[in-house]
Amino acid sequence: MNEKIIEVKELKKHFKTKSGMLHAVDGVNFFINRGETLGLVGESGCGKSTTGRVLLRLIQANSGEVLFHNENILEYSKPDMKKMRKNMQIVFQDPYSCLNPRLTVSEIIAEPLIINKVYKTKDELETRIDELIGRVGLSERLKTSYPHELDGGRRQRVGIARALALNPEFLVLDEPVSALDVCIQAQILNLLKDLQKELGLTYLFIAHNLSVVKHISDRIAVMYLGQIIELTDYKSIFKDPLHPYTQALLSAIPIPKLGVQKERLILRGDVPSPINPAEGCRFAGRCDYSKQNCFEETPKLIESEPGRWVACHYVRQLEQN
Amino acid sequence: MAEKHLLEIKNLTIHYQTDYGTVHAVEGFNLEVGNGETLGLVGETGAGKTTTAFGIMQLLPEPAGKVVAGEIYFRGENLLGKSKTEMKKILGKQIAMIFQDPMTSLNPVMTVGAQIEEMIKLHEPGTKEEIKEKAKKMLEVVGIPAVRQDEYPHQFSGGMKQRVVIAIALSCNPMLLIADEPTTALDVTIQAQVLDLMKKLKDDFKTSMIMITHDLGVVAEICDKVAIMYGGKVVEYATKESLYTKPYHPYTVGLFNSIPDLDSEQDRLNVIDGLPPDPTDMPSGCSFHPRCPHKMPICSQKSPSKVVVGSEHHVYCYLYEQEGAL
Amino acid sequence: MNTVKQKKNKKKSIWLDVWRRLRKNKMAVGGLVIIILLFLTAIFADWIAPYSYESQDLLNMFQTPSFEHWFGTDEFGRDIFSRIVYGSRISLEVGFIAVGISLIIGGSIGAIAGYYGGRLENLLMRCMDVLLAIPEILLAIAIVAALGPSIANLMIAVGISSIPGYARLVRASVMSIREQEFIEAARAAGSSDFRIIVKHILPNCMAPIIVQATIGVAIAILTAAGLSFIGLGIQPPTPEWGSMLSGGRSYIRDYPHMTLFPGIAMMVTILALNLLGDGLRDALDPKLKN
Amino acid sequence: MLKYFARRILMLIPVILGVAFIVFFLLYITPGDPARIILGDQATEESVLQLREEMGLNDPFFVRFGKYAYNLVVNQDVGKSYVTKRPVWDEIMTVFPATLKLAGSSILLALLIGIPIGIISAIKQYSIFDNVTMLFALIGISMPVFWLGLLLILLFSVKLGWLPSSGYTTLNAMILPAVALGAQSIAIITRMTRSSMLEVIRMDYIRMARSKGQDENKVVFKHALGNALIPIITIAGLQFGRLLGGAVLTESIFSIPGIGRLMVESIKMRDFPVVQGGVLFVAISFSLVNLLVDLLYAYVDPRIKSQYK
Repeated sequence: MNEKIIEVKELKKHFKTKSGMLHAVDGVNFFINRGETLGLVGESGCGKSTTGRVLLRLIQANSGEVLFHNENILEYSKPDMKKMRKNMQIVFQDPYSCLNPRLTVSEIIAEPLIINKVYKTKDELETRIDELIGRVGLSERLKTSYPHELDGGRRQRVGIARALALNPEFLVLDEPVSALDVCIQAQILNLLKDLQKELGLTYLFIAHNLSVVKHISDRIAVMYLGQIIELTDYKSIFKDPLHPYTQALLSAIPIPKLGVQKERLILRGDVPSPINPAEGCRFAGRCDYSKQNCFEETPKLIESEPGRWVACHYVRQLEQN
Repeated sequence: MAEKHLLEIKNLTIHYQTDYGTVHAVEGFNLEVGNGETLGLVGETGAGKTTTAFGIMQLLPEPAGKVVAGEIYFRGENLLGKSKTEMKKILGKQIAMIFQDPMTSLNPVMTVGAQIEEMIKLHEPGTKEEIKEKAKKMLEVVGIPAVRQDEYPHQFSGGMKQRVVIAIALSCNPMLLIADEPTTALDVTIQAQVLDLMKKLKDDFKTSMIMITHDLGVVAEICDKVAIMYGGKVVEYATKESLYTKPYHPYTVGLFNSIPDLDSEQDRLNVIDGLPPDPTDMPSGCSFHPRCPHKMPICSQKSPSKVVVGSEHHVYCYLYEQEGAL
Repeated sequence: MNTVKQKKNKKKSIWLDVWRRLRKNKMAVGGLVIIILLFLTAIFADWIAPYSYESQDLLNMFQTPSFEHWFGTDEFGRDIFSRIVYGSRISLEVGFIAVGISLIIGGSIGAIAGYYGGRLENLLMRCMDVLLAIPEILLAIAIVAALGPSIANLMIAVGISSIPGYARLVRASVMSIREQEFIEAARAAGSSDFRIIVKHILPNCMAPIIVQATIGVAIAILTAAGLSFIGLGIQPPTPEWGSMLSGGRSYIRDYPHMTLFPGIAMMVTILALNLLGDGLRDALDPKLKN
Repeated sequence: MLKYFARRILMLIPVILGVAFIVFFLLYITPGDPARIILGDQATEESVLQLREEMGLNDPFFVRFGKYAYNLVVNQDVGKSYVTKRPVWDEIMTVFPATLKLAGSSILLALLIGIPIGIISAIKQYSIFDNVTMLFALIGISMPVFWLGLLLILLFSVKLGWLPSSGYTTLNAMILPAVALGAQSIAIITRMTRSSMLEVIRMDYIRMARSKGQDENKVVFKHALGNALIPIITIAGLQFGRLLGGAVLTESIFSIPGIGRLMVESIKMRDFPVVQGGVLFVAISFSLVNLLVDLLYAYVDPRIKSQYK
């Protein structure tokens, strides 16, 4: 049952900028089992979206491995990769820029099918498009509409239908609901969950907010400045977060209930720049518990308790300075 | 009687003229804000929250946006009857505003110090040194070292920019602060910083506040009263305690259900079906009726009137009209 | 009711949408009508013009406008109206073909530079910078001087001189589209570069290019007429508005009609193109869509 | 910042060499034998051949260009006129003041008229003033320089006799050419100012300034104009370059001995060194104006300033 569909090892992506090397993804490791959802959470600029894109080779990685069914796809040739792409697709964040404004809904959904020459006849193609449109809960009359005639939620459904067209096993969901209103957000989250159950999909769900991934993830990875600092099953991370950053992230969520306002952990300052980051724990500068060696030695992501991975020198022994 | 509230809005109606027809952004909007109170104005995109704020400030985009009907009483005086010159004295000094996107609400070619000083100079004139001192003090109040006053907005991060905007808004000690989604554009941890700061400052400055937001969590954190807005109207109004204990309006209930609960296990979220109404083509009667699970025939015919369901808690919904009659 | 409306609009394309918005703009429609009329004039010049453009009538020199000669005659007694009618052929030809040349060459350079980026882009754009450093009309003068005065050379000269402008425009729009997520979606589906450029990038770059090309035709007509005016463009007796102006210049004190009418013809043409260009810009502007 | 501009000036060198190459190539393929031009029609075939040899005209193209480029870069020498035998540089310097005066007064006119009118048009968008202004601006753009010049002469010199139809030395004489040449720039700058202001006026920080209770005039001039200036400066810089080149036609109409007329006459007489030097000179001036524009950016926009490192 616990078959690893995708495994990422020491993945790195650095961008050259005017002011130095931007360490967008800096040695990331994780795996996702079949039918599982891994939530990847972090604030803007932490490298979570880059991770998703490097995984699909939309951006070329600098080093590391991406194993899909135990084969490193980063070493695939172009034609091999094209075949492989059918198995892994992506849903984007921005419901406005993710659809070509010059194509109709059915043309957009047909694109991947046409590119990969899946169907020989037009009828087969049409049947498949109709099926997809129904699957994501769009009404058939929208087939000939253009994206600008649809609202954000419907556009996102079109994006999901396009991603599903090739029957992928694995989907990267890059903040698919963060641009939507609360009610629409809930509709799309439910849809994604239903699709996963029906089609046996595996998800990497990227989000900037823990509360969104809670509902849909089996395990959650928290990213900070290009590195994963905690990776745990979704229950533990909410009940008993281990890394001080996770604790702060969790406590920052405003809770819509009375009398639950606990003591807030307010972080000092802003997220430091990912350009030429200093040695040591990336979070040390904002951490209330940091000690001398936090600034000198980068903590590794280790399994501190069964199934719970943390990158902190002082797991379970945090004392305020 | 009007003196009882700092701000009292009656039957406010604001329309926009566009190529696609008249947008009924705000329609028969009623609201009161008491002295020292913080009111959360909650609704989805397009519910008319921001338009209401601009309506109060009389900053609607001209000539498209117009207040078609209604009154806005601020300290007992109708703002809509004020001349432009009179309004200028009220804006900034008595009513100040914080905008949603800190990236665009500061002038990129002026130093942040100059932008704070501008506000002080307008309403609390003094010598150059006094004004400068005051601006420095305001920067420190919001947690920015005063030495940064000569820097330009692009040298600040998003959270810092929003702090500057808060410093500007509070620099003349306004009686009413309208904050339009002040934390939406920020990251979660920065959002917590800014919310924390606002909570502290509104007490220090004893300012009344209208907190426009779509996040019921933010409301729980900072507000005393809540108004839920849907389709340009307030559909439910209550104290925070009353609303979070028992929401009445089906829309409010749906809104609460759409939020993932961090403490409990749930497989599916209970969602409100359908989409918010098209503001150029509002449904008749109660604008929520096409999505309402408790729809009755009358809902599509006539707008519901106010039903008092508790002390300081009222709702506009036919479900409770009979209860009230009983 | 809504569904009925939706079905009726079934085959509605983006361009129909643009046309609907353009139609609302009276000025732009006016421009379009003038341009269509000009085209008809150019095509049917043989039927429209009452006289031949080169037949001289030395008995009727310098005639002021009259019933026989609507716009009067010139220093050789040639009918000015007929010459203007035939002149529309040259102007439209030069304008559209010159823009075609610069659009095809400049557009390809811009699209390649914008899509591939890197060193290739650097090289191409530095070349464009060199061309841009020479003011358009000077470059056109130098080219036409080198190639010799003829209609074809005039088109080439005007066309080449405006290549860098189109290259920059196309590059900028390609670069902005390239960053959009739907391009990544196409790539994720295994789409080839060629398909991405043709199917996804170019159709979305069309708006600014169409606008620029419309206004570019006006600029090309102006530049070509300017060259002819200083004697480097089309040579007599071919009727060209610029050289007609130049010819009438010496007689401006006594026979201003010789400069008035060709000038009006030129201005109306260019005004019409600019009106249409402005109208298209508004109609194509995606900002107004929502 | 100084370093940035030093680098920019160095980067001009390849551009100038590129321009030199293009013009050199164009003149290379232009029909006409320089030796024959210098010696005149009466010269013998022999002496022409001899001169060709002396001038290196028989060398391959790249050798000739190499020599030219070497002289240009190392000695800053662009040769002598075939016709007057004077150094090209002197020829250009004699006529350049007239062109500079003409282009300068045109751009000044364009800025002084275009910016204020553009601002008013933007503030009163869709008013009668705005509509009339925009119509005139469109006509201004569509007006061929040479036709407008002729019309101005017809009206103000021939019919009314108010202003001279040629010359450039007196202020009176400058009015017509400056207006003719500047009309299009006025129209373009007016339109640019208007659209740029309209764009800026929609921004949040303008609303923010209003929400402070700031005076509307101050909102427009202090907050909006400061931000709207960037595209206006850009277009003004481009216009100035266009005016330097566009002066060709105006100078011809108003008989002003400027660089444009010099070039046209040199082309007609096949005086290649002058054409070559003239184009180079205009290209250098244009590039320097663009550099100046970039300097101005830093002055009006702190964001751009921080990039100049």
